[in-house]
Amino acid sequence: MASTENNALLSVRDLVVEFETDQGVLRAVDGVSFDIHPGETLGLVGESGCGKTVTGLSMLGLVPSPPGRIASGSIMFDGSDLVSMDETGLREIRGSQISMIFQEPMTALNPVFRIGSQMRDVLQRHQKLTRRQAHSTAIEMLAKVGIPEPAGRVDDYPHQLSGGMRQRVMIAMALSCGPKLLVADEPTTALDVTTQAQVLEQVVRLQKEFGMAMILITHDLGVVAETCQQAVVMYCGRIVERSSIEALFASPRHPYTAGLLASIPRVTDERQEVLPVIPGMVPDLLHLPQGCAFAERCSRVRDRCRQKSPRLELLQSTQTSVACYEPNA
Amino acid sequence: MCIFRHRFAFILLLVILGACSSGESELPAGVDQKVFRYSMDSAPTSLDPVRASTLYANQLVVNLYDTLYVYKYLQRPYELRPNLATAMPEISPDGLTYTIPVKQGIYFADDPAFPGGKGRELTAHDFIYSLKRHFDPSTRPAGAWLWQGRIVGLDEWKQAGSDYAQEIPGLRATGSHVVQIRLKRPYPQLVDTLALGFSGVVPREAVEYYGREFSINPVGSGPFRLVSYDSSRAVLVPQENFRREVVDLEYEGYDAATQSQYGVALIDGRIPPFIDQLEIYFIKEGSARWSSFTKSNEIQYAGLPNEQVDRVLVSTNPVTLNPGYAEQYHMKTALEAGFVFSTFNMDFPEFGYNDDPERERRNHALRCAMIRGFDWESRNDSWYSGIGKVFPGIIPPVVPEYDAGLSRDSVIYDPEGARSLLAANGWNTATLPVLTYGTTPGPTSRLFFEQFRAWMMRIGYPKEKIVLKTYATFGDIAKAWRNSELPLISKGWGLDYPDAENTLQLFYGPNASPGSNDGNYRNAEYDEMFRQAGVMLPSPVRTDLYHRMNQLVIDDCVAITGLSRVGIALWHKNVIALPDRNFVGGRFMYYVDVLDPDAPEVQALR
Amino acid sequence: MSARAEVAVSVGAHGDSLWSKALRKFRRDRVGMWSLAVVLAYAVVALGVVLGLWAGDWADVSGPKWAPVSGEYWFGTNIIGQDIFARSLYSTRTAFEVGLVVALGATALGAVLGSTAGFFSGSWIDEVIIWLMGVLDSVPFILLVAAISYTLQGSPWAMHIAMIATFWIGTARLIRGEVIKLKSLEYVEAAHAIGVSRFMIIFRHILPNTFHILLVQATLSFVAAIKSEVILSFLGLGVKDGMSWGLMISESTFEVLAGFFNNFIAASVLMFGLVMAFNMFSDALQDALDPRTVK
Amino acid sequence: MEVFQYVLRKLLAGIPLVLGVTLISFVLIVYFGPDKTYELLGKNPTADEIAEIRSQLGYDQPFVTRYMDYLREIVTLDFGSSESTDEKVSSILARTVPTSIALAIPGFVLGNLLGVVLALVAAYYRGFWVDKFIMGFAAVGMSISFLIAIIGFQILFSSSDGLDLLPVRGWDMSTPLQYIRYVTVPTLATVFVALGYNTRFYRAVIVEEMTRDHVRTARAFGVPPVQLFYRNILKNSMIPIVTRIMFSIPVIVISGSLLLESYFGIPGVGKVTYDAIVTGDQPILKAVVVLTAVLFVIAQLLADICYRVVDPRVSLK
Repeated sequence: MASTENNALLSVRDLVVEFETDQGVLRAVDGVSFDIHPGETLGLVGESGCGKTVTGLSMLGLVPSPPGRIASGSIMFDGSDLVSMDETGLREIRGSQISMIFQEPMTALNPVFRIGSQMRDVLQRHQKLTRRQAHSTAIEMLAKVGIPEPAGRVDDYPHQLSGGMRQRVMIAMALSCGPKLLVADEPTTALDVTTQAQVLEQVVRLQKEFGMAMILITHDLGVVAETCQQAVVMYCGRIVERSSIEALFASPRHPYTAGLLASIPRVTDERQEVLPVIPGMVPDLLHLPQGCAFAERCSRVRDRCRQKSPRLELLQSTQTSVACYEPNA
Repeated sequence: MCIFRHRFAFILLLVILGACSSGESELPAGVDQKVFRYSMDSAPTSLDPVRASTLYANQLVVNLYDTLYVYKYLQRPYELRPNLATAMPEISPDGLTYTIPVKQGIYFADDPAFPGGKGRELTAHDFIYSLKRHFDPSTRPAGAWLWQGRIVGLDEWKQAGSDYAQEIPGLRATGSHVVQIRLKRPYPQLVDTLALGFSGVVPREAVEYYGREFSINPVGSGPFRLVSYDSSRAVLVPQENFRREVVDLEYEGYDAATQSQYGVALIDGRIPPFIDQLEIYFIKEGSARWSSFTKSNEIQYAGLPNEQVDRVLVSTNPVTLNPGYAEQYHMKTALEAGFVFSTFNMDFPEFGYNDDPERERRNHALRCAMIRGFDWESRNDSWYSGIGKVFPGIIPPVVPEYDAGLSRDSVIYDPEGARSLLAANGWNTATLPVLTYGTTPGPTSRLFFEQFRAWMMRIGYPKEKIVLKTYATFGDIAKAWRNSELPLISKGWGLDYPDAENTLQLFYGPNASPGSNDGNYRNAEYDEMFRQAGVMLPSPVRTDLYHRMNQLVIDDCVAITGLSRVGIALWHKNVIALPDRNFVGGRFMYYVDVLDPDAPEVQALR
Repeated sequence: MSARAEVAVSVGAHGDSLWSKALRKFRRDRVGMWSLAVVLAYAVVALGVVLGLWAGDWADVSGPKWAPVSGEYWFGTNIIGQDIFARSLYSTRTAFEVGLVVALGATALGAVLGSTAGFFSGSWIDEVIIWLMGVLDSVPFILLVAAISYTLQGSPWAMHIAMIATFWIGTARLIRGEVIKLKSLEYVEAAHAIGVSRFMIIFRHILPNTFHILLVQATLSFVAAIKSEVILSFLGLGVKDGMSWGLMISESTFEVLAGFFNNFIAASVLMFGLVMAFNMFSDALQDALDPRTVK
Repeated sequence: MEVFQYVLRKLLAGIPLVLGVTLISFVLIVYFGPDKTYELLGKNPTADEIAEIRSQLGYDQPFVTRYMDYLREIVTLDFGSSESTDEKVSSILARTVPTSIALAIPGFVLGNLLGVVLALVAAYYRGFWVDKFIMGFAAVGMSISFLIAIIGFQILFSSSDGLDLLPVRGWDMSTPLQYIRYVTVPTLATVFVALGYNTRFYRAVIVEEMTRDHVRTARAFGVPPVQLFYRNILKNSMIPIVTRIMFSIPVIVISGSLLLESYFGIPGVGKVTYDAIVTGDQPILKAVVVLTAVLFVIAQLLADICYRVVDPRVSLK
């Protein structure tokens, strides 16, 4: 993607996140760069353990420390670098400028406070509302995310709500201060299928209504296809492919992306074929091979793949960047 | 947050505040009060005279209650004098009838137990009531043995159900202030028993008013009354109704040669008690007592603990204080009225009497060998600073009948002699019988055992044949003694009165278990002599009988004996007193005066 | 945290049994290895006493009273002239005896009763065992020891039995919970289905899978036993015949204020060393056996 | 109403527990317990006197009668009188329990408060040297025997080989100053030893709560640390904390610190209990055991109610 930094809302450059373990330093995110423009939706795709959640947490300075730390790189948001920003500054931004919603609706809310109290808390802190104002805003927000009888529900404890309802509360809370960017980490994974669709729809609708940018972290390419404009595919902490949705689905360049796409079942197919899977295992992050991390599983592996890792480069005459010596045509 | 927790904390706080304010009322400030802070190594259990069986209980009881007779404060050897009685008893020529006139105008302390709260006058009937209580099982008496089978009608009174309304022919008031005691046979020690705490005179009203708790609510006619009492200390103040009697130093037996250094002459002609408050602290650990004592504002009296001897004394023979300490404290060495010893249980066929005469003879050799193998000097050095008095036999040095010329063979450590004696009588590691050694828990008693075992190992006893048996409580080991369950009984005996009869009875056949003859020693010759001596007044003939009995016990190798401990008592220079733990006992506190440490009188004593 | 979970998954990718993994983890734990070495050193001392290699003369009283530290008496002597060094070594044996007996007894009892309760959870058997745990928990520990010591008439095992009678409860609670979790697992249900007896299910199929808990609990009981011994011996409820650090410390209570520290220092330093090493060892063991930690 | 019913139900459910405790304590302490007879006897008793005392003590009664007497004592809360001093057990407890509480409170409060503070610091700096230092200190505290700590502090503060500042032993609450003088050394020993356990415990609880998802959520919404601690960590950790505190209360109130009190000669309920153990004073032992069990039931109840207050997910069923 051509970097037009002047109008990017968030611009991540060469982000490296490391974790200290007894067995050595582990690189969970290695040289990740991408941009998001206002109102845009970016899908962050990969298998579990590929570093997508850590990348998402880095946007809010929430990488658990110790053992983790942002080793290098920058995250420019609205003209300031979140990496070098102090905790107080970050707190001002969290929840008001950038919000995040998490995968586990069952545990993500504080079980010992009423949801109204938790929502009011955010509003009072960031919007400087009075208690009463915050209360009515909270009810409004609950109504917006499609919670029936919001005035009654606001006094419930989290455990009194279903998973889907709780995730809606999370969304309501995340959007209540009108953030410019929403980081959604697998927001629907833990929900059952029908609820998944409803919640996802709600998120997309509200994103449009509020005009936010969104980073959608998911392992589900189907979800990406439905909601995102841009996609970033990660493997072992690195970006292997970055492109627009159309280009990604039409012609995946990286063999890993291609493999991922091939493993999505297509209902349109008349006969149910055996789905192709990517052979082999994800390597141990502590013992990454010298060259391309995907080399062992790649059908088109070459000698130099094993010697030096390919850099992410813009593929000529496309909008797609790919980290592969032998990208698909 | 949990509101209940707050509330609970609040209640706790209230309780604490309540406890704080209910603490001891301090003496009024500004007034120069004289307080004597005494210490003892254990707390008394009961303050009821009928249960004043311990030294500790006695120290308090004799201050709270009065007895007909007391021992003179300063006279040594100890000598009785009338106290509640106006004179020494009038004894009939046959020695069976004692007539004792009681002082008029003696009043019990004021107490709610009395109508109107005012203490009433003490009469002869109170004494009779008090003695009867020893024969009433419901009081759980501990001293009845002193009068059992002695007074006409008293045992029968108990048999008939201890009805206080019933008269006893041998224990009567022949007037409101005259007591008459009639004996079944002469009992020369009777007057001594009337000076014991057991004989303290109690008012019936208080016993009935307080019921069982009379034991902690003493009401007597003694010089002090109790203000507060728990397991850590007792606080007493002078009893308002106590008679005013002038101290006659000469009458009390003052000996300037040995006693002037303590300044007791200062109390001559004055009316005790001189102190405003008496505080008695019960501190078990010698070291804790000691460090409290060496702080100027805490306890003023303490015994010197064994482990401090090297620091405090320059020499132990004679006992001499370090000059720094001598400057600050009075010191007196005191031979205990008692001794420690171990007796074999003759009812154990492995060690004592045996149907097989040959085995009995060998057992005798075994006992004699063990006695020779017992290292009294080491025991003395380890535990009694080397100043205890080791003596042969069972007549301790404190009594007038003590025989200083007696052969010391039985207390001389002779492991070689013991080994050869064993070998000569066919004892070896295989034939030696297992010896169960009973103790109560505690480091000292266990170390006593380890010392004993090590000595026995030196004379050839195998380690595993000396077996330790620990009893959970003193009551449990006492039960084992009383029921003749242990082959060796180690104990200390405190004398009730200064007469060797009190220790000789420990080997008198009819006193066998469950009585005080724990060794179950039965020797017809001994028993006959004991009976003879029992009715005799002190005389050379009686002393001779005593000595012959003593020799029998030594010759029969019945007991490993003995050692009388010597305590080193220290008290602050400004405390004018002659403390005593024997027969005068706690009563000495009646005569204590506490002076300003800077007073010229005190300076003169330094 | 899911970031950690992710990391964990990628690190633990190599399939491995709990035990070999724990062993590997433990070997890498420097503190754990050092503490194990210290514990083993103590064990050697204890074993030497048992074999009669040293400290056989601890009961001898031939030394002078309260001799200071010297070439002859390395730690000095006590009031009756016993060699404190020999006594200290002998006490190591006692510590291991008390620790091992109590740890084995309490863990075994806890395992049996805990797994029984867990397996029959909800039934009266479970109720009875829970009741028993509640009852024993409600009696103050020292009173229970005293009571057992009364009943056993001064038996030298009274202390061990009393400790076992209280220490098993913690183990049993853990095992009960674990067994309730385990018994719903497939292989147990499968065993049920093919008619394996209940007894066999508990002891062959369920208990072995709680072994890592038992191991950690045993180390904790060991330490607790050694520490309790000191206090019980001071109160006169502990070791009867023989010698222990607790007895040495209780002896020292009347010496330290007079400035004789040998008993106190010898016993407390030796005891501290063993307990500290055992605590560290137990910690390292827990870390190594905890499937959640990735360290 | 719900709470009232719950309390009633819980108390009823506590009856088997208390009965169990009475049975165990009866069998162990009373029936096979120490024999007081021989301690009460004089120096030269006769068989008759022994029988009289045994009958006075009720030892000649059959098992069932004696057990029933015990149960009656519990129901009427009248445990009779001490067999040693003849003082009423109720007045002994009334006299000694406040002392024990006053002795235990400073150590208990400080031990827990400091434990929480250290645990927080350790948890906050988890993995850093501060954490390692604190946890190392905790391990030392845990490895030192209470008795050794007591003797050590006594030497340090009270002996002439140490600072010689405070009394060696004893107890006095007549003035706050006296109280502080006497309570300091026992408190220091308690805190030193308890701190190790408390810090470890609270650190584990706090770390557990700190790594919960809702804490991350709260941070993602910009909640500042202090509020994070109160609203997300402390309140959620209250269940284990309340449990720990509640179950310490019976021990403080009734058994006191037997070791502290007997070592320092403090006339609290622990000392009384110890003396009762040593002398086999059954009425006191019976009362102490039962009251501890009853307090445990009550503590359990209070803890449950506190859980309800702290955590809306808990229901009183």
